[in-house]
Amino acid sequence: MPQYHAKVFVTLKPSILDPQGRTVERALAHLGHANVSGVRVGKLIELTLTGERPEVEAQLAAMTREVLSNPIMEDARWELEERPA
Amino acid sequence: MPQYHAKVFVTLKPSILDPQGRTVERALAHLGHANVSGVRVGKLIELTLTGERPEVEAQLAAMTREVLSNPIMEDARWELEERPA
Amino acid sequence: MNTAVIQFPGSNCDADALHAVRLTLDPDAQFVWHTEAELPPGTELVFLPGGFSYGDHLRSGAIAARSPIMAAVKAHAGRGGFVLGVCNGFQVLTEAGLLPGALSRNRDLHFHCAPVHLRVENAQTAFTGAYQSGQVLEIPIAHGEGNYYADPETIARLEAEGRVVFRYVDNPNGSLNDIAGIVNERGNVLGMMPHPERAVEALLGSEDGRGIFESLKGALVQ
Amino acid sequence: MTHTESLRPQAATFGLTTEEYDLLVSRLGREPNALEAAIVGAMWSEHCGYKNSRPLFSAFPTTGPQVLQGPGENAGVVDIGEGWGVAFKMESHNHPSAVEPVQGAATGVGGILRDIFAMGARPFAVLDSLRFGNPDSPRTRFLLNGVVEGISHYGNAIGVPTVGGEVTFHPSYQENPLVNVMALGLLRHEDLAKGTMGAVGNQIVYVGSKTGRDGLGGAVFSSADLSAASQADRPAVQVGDPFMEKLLLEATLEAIQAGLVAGVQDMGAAGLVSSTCEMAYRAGLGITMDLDRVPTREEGMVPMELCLSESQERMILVPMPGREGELLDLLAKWELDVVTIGEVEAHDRYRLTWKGEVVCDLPVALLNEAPKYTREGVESPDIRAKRERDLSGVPVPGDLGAVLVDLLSHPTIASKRPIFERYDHQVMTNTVVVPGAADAAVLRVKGSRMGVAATSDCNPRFVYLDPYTGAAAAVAEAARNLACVGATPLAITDNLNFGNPYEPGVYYQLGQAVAGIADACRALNTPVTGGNVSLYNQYAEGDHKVAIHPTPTIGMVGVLPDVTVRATLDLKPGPHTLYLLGEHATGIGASQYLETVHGLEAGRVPELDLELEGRVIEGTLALIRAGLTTTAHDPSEGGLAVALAEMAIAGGQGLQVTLNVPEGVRPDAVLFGEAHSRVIVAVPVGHEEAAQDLLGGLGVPYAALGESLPGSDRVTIVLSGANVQLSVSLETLKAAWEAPLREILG
Ligand SMILES: Nc1ncnc2c1ncn2[C@@H]1O[C@H](COP(=O)(O)OP(=O)(O)O)[C@@H](O)[C@H]1O
Ligand SMILES: [Mg+2]
Repeated sequence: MPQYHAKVFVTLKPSILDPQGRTVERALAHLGHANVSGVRVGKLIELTLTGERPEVEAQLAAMTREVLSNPIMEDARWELEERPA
Repeated sequence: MPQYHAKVFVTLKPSILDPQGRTVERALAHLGHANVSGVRVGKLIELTLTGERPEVEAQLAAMTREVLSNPIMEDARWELEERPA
Repeated sequence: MNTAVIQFPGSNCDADALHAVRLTLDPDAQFVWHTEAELPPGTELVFLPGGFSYGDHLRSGAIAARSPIMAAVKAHAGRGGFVLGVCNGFQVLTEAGLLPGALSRNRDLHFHCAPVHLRVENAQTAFTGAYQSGQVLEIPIAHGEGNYYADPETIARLEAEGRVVFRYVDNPNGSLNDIAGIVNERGNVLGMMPHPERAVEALLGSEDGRGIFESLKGALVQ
Repeated sequence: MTHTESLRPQAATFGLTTEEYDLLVSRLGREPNALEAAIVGAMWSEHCGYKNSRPLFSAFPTTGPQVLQGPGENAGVVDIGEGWGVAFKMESHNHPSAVEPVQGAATGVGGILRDIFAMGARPFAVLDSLRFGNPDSPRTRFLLNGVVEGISHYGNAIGVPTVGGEVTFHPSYQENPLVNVMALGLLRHEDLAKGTMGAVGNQIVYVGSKTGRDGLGGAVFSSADLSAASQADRPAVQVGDPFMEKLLLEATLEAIQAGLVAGVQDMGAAGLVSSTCEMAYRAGLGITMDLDRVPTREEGMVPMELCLSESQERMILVPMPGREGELLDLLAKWELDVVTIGEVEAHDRYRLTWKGEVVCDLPVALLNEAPKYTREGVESPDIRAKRERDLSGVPVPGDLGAVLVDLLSHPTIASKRPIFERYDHQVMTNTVVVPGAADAAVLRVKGSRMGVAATSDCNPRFVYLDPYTGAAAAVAEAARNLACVGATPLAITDNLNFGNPYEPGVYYQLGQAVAGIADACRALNTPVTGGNVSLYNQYAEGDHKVAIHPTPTIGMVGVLPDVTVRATLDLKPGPHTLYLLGEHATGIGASQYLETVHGLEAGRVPELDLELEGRVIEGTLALIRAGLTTTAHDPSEGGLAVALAEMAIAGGQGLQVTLNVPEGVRPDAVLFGEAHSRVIVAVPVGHEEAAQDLLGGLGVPYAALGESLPGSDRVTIVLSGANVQLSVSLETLKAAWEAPLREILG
């Protein structure tokens, strides 16, 4: 069966304060990177799925929505790529 | 001055244990996603930089190495994209 | 009141919860393992304790909320049975959809363990009948992700319906409207970040958490 | 097995000197292969083999009616009564924390907790003793924040409260921070487990996480100087997983309590090899293990990696014969990787097979009997000169109130709340005395009236200027801190953090410190039940070696017969008379005051009279147990004035005392000198006579100092005879004391 490599990107919704991003931004400013703004910290989840493309896509969508992200606060998108066996 | 939107992807080096990934993988298996393997959890850091491309690129490379990732344990790569003002 | 304390593999306040419940409310309270599909017959109160229920690396409570026992807990709540979620238990309740909103990282990104002051905002619930409205309690917190968030409509509704049960006097984590604990619409599910089970014995510094268990003693499953 | 090619030229890569290599060949009667040489190198490293320190340890008292388990096992165990025992041990994670503070400190917590539950004890408290360099430097901020995050991450997640510790700052730790973690566990006597292979025919079971390449060579790494070169070729960092550890903890304790386990040990430094060969040695038997069965996380791992990997959260269990199936079923329920990897046999060899071939065949004894070195110790003339320095020319500052404020705001003295608030110190609902409230933490034992108290202490400046007295003083301070909460001191564990023992100056410090600990433990009836050694804590700056201040951290455990009868350091409501038990300080030598205010690290360490110490401890306990005081605090860094200020701040009320300055004594010595064997207590007004009778009867020297002032917000100290008075508002003192660590931690 084919294998797929998936990347799921989970980011906080724009309306939600991101204390981690703010901390990084402050640290960067301290180090002289004054031209940096809008820092946001999200998650990158990588995983491998075995199966046929349509099923795998549906599964990934469901997993992302139900487990890998919390739709109340987070946005998520994903990429899927077939993996050479 | 032009603005650039950067995405920095930080992932644990392959030989480093990833407890988060391991837990997520187990949990997914419990939830019936038995065809999922190799789960790794990394970071996605988004930020905006103002400046000319060559300087911004050099700065981003330095920031990534020195602040945004810990080269002892993590690999990092980045993408830069000019942002319509 | 027949009480079941749910145990996830990474629960770490499970024994504390059982100890406090046995002391105040139900000498026969029992643990129930997360892989069980049913609660013990006759269960009146389900206690979801604090801890790091399932490793919780991804998001607090996310994985526990999808464990087999949670289906039974939802059914129990649907029948009007009492559910008390403390700290990680609160996070599990929001992840499971039994309470609205979400808990994110503390504003300063740090874990905080300290006694805090809580104001009882609604003394009319089954969990707070033993308190006076406006009473200030001292109960410890111990969490890194207790920053309560919900969209503005949800917050407005919680406020309008008196469902904000406990409010911090000095907000330690950035929670919207200083929210420390909320109930569901029906009033039978309470989630709170502070740990009442750590405040039931004078030896440990405060007995202010006892009221929650004493309130439940008098309450009847609706 | 034969192997002919000599690896002598590469001896150093295995962590062996050429002399040690030759010794190995002669003991073995042949050349070792590379795997064998690496295994021997790891087992003979300081970390596993204690080759430079063990010969000194014979001085330690290790027995007593309270000792259930002395040194030699994963942790010591003391009897606290009613069938309960407390397992406790301290361990360092200095080098890993210097490289990656978060994971270094986190895995330090994980490692010491495994030592505790391997004894069959449920971990119930952690203490952390931390030393950092210059508080203003970015590196210190980075390390301190990382270490605190690592400890809180691991301890909070697994649900063991972090209830105490110390944090001090001194430039000697700039490159080599110290992270010493102590853990305590509670057990019923009958559940005491041992790290043994048991008997011939027993199975050897691997349980826990899979083995990866992480921390490879950690044992060798932590025994080598940190140099610029080793910074570059860093070994992979070990990452801890508290969730896995929690499963391992519950599974191990359940198995021990069900009587399914004949022997158990965690895999710590030098991983699989050190745990299994120590267990074989204790049983006096040989073993054979099949490396192909070791669960691996990565492809293509070779025997050297399988043997020496320091992947975390792994244990070796030896099932009770005939109950293997039950044990495997129990472990499977916890979803742990479980594999039988070998068997105990009737010979004396440590045999490993891989792909059907024997790849290691060494005598078990050879591995466990590292060569022992007794070196020549010589005191550094520089340090002697500092100690002998004449301090009579040091001026007495005009504004002693300002000095008090200055001292309170030194990060070593300042409030540690910003740190311990990040630790869950209440989980398990046993913490009766929380961090910051007293000189030691107190935990109740559910189901009994008893309490357990614990503390960790060391004043490295004392040890630096006078290693014998300084180390003895660390033991004395620990015992006194326990007495200040109402606990009878029982036993210690030590963590000896030093520089390179091959340097005569360092070896001198080590030898003197061990002798000081031994004598103090004998005098105070607190035997040594275990310990840990961390050497080579030094850094090369050009040709110049910068060693840390010698730091023998003492972890001590005590028992309160009745946990409701105890004391804390805060002044209580209502008027009280303040007493000092012991004698006033007469000098400023070796004090924090001398360093902070006058920039001098010099002078004689105050003399330690262990007999007087014993009486002060006895007097303190007698007052607390007679109900004559619920307040006790011992002056340490910053002396009497700082101790009084801390009591006032904690109680939220003022005080006024009058100190008699004896002829020829400097007023700043009485205020800020750091004499040992002193405790301040507060006796409710009206009970003075009873208190004085009690102290007099025990022969404890004491002086009435003055009174607490419940309504007042000032701390006033009058020095009679010197015509000096200082009076500072509580608000000023509090602000100075609370700010520094908040700033450093950001
Ligand atoms: N790293 C730490 N972790 C937890 N508690 C700490 C830490 N450092 C200090 N504390 C607590 O802060 C209080 C004051 O510590 P310290 O100034 O070292 O006291 P002392 O000089 O009496 O030993 C104690 O209760 C101690 O346990
Ligand atoms: Mg003290």
